[in-house]
Amino acid sequence: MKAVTNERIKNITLALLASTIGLGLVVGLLNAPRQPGVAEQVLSMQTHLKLEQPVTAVLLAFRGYDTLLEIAVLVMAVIAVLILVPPRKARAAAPITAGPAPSPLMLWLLPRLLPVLVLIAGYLWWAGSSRPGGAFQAGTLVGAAAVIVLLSQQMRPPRLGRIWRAILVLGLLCFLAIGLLGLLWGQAFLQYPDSWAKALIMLIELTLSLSIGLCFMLLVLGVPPRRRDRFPGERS
Amino acid sequence: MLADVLTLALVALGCWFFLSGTLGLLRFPDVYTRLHALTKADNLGLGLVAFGLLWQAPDWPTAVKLLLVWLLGVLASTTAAHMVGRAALGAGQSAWRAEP
Amino acid sequence: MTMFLAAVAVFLLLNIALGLVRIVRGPTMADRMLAAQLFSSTGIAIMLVLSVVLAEPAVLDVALIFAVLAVLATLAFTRRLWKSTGGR
Amino acid sequence: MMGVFDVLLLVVLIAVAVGALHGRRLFSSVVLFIVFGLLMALVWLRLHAPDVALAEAVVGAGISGVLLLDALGRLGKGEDEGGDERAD
Amino acid sequence: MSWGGLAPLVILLSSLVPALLIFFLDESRVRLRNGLNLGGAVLKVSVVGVMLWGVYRGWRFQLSWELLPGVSFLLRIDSLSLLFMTLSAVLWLLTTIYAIGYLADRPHNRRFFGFFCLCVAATVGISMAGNLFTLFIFYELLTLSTYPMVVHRGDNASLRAGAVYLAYTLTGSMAVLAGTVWLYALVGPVDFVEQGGILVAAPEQRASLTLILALLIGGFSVKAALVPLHGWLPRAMAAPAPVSALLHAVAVVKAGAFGILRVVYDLYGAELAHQLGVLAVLLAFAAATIVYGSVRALFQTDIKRRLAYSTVSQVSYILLGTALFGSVATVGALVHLVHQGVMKITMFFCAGAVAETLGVHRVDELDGTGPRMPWTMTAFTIAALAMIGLPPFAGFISKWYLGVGALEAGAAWVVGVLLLSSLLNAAYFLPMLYRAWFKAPPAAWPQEATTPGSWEAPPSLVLPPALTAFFSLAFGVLAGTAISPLQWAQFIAALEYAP
Amino acid sequence: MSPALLLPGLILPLVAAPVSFLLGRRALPWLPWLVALMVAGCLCGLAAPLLSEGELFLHLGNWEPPLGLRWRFDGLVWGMIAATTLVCLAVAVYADGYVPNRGRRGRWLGFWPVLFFLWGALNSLFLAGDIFNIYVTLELVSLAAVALVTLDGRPQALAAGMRYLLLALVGSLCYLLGIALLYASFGVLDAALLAERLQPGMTASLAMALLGVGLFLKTALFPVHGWLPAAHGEAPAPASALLSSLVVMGSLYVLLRLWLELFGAVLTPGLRQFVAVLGAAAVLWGSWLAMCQRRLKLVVAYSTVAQLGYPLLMVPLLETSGAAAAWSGGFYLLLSHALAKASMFLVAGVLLHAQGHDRIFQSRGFAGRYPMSVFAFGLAALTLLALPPSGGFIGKWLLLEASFGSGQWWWGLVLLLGGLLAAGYVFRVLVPIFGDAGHRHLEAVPLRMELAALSLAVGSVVLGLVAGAPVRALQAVVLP
Repeated sequence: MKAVTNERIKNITLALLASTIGLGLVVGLLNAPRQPGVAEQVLSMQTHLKLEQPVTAVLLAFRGYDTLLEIAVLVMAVIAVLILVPPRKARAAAPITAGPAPSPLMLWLLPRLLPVLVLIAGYLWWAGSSRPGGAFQAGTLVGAAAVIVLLSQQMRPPRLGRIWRAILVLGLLCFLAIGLLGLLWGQAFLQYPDSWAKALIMLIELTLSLSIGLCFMLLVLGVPPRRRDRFPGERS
Repeated sequence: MLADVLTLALVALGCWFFLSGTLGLLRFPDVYTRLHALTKADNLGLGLVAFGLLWQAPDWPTAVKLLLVWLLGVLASTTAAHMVGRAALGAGQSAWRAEP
Repeated sequence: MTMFLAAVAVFLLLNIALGLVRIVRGPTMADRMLAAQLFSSTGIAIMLVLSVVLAEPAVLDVALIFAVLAVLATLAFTRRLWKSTGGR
Repeated sequence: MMGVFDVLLLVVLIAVAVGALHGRRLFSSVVLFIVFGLLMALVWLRLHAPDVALAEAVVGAGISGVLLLDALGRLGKGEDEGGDERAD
Repeated sequence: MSWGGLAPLVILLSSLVPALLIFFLDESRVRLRNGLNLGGAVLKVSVVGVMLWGVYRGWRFQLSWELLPGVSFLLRIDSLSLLFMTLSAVLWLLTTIYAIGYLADRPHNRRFFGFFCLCVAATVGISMAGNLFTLFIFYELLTLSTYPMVVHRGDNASLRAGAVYLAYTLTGSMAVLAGTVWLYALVGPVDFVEQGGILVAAPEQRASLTLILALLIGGFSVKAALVPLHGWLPRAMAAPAPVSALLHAVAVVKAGAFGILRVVYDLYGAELAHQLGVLAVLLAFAAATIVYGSVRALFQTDIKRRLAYSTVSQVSYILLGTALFGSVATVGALVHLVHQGVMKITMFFCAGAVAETLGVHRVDELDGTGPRMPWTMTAFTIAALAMIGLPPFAGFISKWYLGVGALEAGAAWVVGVLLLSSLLNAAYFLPMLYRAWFKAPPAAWPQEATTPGSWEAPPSLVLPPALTAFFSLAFGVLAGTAISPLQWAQFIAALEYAP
Repeated sequence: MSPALLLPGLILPLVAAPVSFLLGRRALPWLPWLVALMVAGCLCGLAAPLLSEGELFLHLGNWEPPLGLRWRFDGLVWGMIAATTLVCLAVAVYADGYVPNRGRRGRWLGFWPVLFFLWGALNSLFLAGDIFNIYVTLELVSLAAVALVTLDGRPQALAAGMRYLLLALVGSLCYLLGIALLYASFGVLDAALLAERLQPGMTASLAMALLGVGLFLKTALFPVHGWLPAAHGEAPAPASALLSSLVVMGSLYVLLRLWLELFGAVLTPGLRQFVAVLGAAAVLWGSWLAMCQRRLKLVVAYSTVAQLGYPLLMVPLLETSGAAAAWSGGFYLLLSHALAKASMFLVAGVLLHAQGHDRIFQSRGFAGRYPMSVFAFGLAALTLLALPPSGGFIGKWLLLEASFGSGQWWWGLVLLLGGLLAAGYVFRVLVPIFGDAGHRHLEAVPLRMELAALSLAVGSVVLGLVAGAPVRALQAVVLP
């Protein structure tokens, strides 16, 4: 009984706190002085890059380093999951085997749905340079496709061998490598040579899509089991 | 002009199907009947809306996309309905019968 | 025309609001999943309408993605959740 | 008319959010959360942010719903407390 | 770096390096350890000898290292440094010899001797410190390095004593630190120079300067065991005898007293310190401590505790001399710094030897120890007589100068305090001597360690007290000669009070 | 070639993280050394230009702010990165010898990628000149930190990690709201530009409060310190060392820099006193709690709570004549604390490794068997006690000087009292471990673990011995 009361008090306190912050934000924003943002500048500079889509220009060029770190966050999250859920536990917890036979309709649909999914993902990747879309959306779609396959086919996720691990970090490494190459070409870190800018950005986006897709797949499905209960890369 | 009339008519019809689907979902007594109301309604509803809007499409890629959306919607909805129904059956949920 | 389509969007949204009752009342998980399925279709329809109203082609991409992924939640539901609980 | 749409959208959005937070049944909350993703995508579209709407679509429809359903399955909880089969 | 800068470094390293080596040496390497220890001690004494000669010839020894903008680590040798440094270097050598004999075949010697060396490094560092900042650094090092020695035995009494010791000394250190930083913030970096480094005291700074002086003296008084800050000293008797010797005679209490000397004479200058009025308070406390310590000593039955309270009383003679404004009193204070060291260390050596050989710990067990251990008890007797202040021993010289200085400073009542204290000294030392020499020995000693045939403690326990007893006598008899501590003290006092 | 082009070398650990993930065990012996050497090389190369120019900037991708991001590099950043590098290298060397809960080696291999991510994220955090970029780096740091807490998978560790994750997320959210508010009002995210444009007022105050709450949470400053002891105490020792020295240092650095550089005008004298009161409360309360603990790791963790309070004391002093001393003193304390605290946690790990638990009153004889570790602990403790000749002493001296020099002597009292309390809990630990071992069995510990702990402790003392140049470099930073 007392615990319930405490819980309620806690809830009320939290609610009060949240509403205070919310109210404060409203008041703050109402009183906020307005100064022009950088939108105009973005629009004026992006033509330089031959990227018609301002969001992509911001994400991959102007604030590319932010994006790079976000990818690192994603990879870090997957590693955290690998640490948190050791493969043996994941296997025990994942109710993948057994169960009723899958619906024949689904079995008919999925092989036909997958190419569409991949096609749409590719479209989003390609669209990124000229209209809304880009690596993140495409990658997530790839991840979703993988999840669909694994769920419907009663498959376990692939063993996280060297190739899969390489794909997982491919986007990050590629981004870093291109960033550092910019340095070698006598320009700044993360700077793309003018004529190559679009191609390089597309390349980065492609690798990022793959990595993001794999990341999301792993985050959703937990950890793929390996032959032995070991962290990837360990040799005894 | 004809296009606009077509759009108006088809979309309005689509709306009607959506409404009936929703009402069916609310009013029908068990999973299987609701399934029936729902999928019929929203496949048709979505299809009619998509076809209605087809006449407003500025270029052919947009039109293709509209059709693709409808196609995928139908497939997804149908498969999902089948899966849910199968699962409900597999789980042994009894069907509703009219009271004698 | 825009006015009409906007009204259609409002109407469809009202449909969703109405359908929320089913999610609240259940009674089984399948019912709730069905309601979600309906919302997904309705939402896609709203997006199609909006793509014309807002004259923004990218809206169709969003609708496309919802359409292609609509099956995913149901799939997860039947493959992972329903089975593990025996439908209860 | 779009003003009505916006207001309605916000009302439904808040209702869904409150429902998801305060629902007694975990499963209803999950379903409401999926619906919330859909509505949120609509909000982004209305705010002329198709990029964010796209991201919301892929994450909301593709990832988070499956994630939550899967988690629920692993918890072994489906129709939790009070799920009456024949309520109506 | 010139040769002049190298010498202070060598002095410091001659105990720091052995300390570090000993820590990482295996416990069983007894001979190497002792060799390192003695080697360091001998090296230090010889370098000090060279320095004495050098300073006499007018060489300058200085080493400075800027640690912070405006704050330097400064080692500098002046006449006052040399006085304290010579004392600690010589007594360290003797204590080392004594400790090696005393602690042979006991556990944890590696740790003991390591910290022992560190402790001496800190002490010579204090003597060489050229400014308050440096003094504080070594003062803290001393606190830390003596703690493990106080708790060396590891029993509950030692641990409790250690906790009390830390609580007292760290609090004192914090007071010193506060005073130091405040002074730096107020007047900037000041080095120690004769007649005081703070040249001008603006009127609005006087209040702050008074408070700073009070903080500094208060902080240093903790180690100098001024009543009411003396509580740690009697408790610290739980430590082994060489540690007591070190605490009481060479390092800790002396460091406190030396700190006060430095602050009063070389930082503020006697005149400014006198004007600020802090010295009058110090004088009152010192006088009270002298009487209080003696009275408490009178009622102790344990030998070491009696000696401890005697230290409380005797160290305050130094503070008394410092608190009196006048060159004669200063001479008394300075010379007592040395005299008290040699006298008190003798007594602790002897007490330790008696306890070690015969198991005698209490005053009433001393009966007949004189004939049983004649060398030891002769040394003890000489030191006790010197403590009482009988001519021609060293103690008499100190008391004489203090008394004259008091009269010169116009504080005649201090002479009364001195006389009272001497009477009390006699009252608690003479019965011990009487018991030792004129009472019949008991049938069996409490815990006789040696074989019945041997008549004395081992040579390493006898030689050091014999030497220090000799010093106690010689410093009194030869006070007029050029090399006596008295001459040295007069030389320093002349510098401090030069017009 | 501009010297600023060496700056990207400082985030090489971000490259090493995926590489170590790919290579696994085979990378362990050489990768940390290689990365540390390269970072150190860049730091050396940057030292001379830094001394001559004072501040270096690098525009990432060659885009000028407000459009692009830029890095700022000054003496303070140099020091932070140097300390981070030292700690990370030592911990990497140490961790190779440290195997917790035998049989869980597989999970343990995840440590190295996390270490490199943390390392790179911190370096990036110190360099960042853009408040959103700081947010992203903070996220990476927090995520890595949570992974470190849960590394050995015990239920208590998982619970502590979950709590930490939630609070870190709340903190991030507050921070994000704060910068959203700032961006909405002033239209820039670059810290230097923002400092020019920012006008005191309702918005600025609210943003400051939000940033403050978020970073207080992440740093575990009083009164929101509750999560820290559990998280740092339950993590495996090398992880605790990273968490307690670097992770909290990172967010405290951001807090101080952002607050002081952006909101100098918003921070009224009364508010500044209030912040310092919180710092003082952290010092006193944290030290007191440290004195009440029975496990070594908890003692050390609570002492972190206490030590993090000191740098806050600089806030009111920056408005006085002692500004330079307070600034350099606070940050010097933070730097030396990082080295010392890491060393102490590493020693705690040696203790755990040797006897299987870290209850301090059942640790007799540890000193006899592991003198080098105990020596390291003692050296590191000097910084906590602020005794000479440690880096902590120098930092405290400077803060004391500022406090007495400016007439705000009460902060000086807090500093002194904090030192005394620290002596209380340090000696409470040291006394039992010097006791006699009896016939207790102690496991052998790889030498490299002891050496790693010792080298960090020596580092914290060296900071005290060669304080002149670093302090001058810190004071050369343009004061807010």
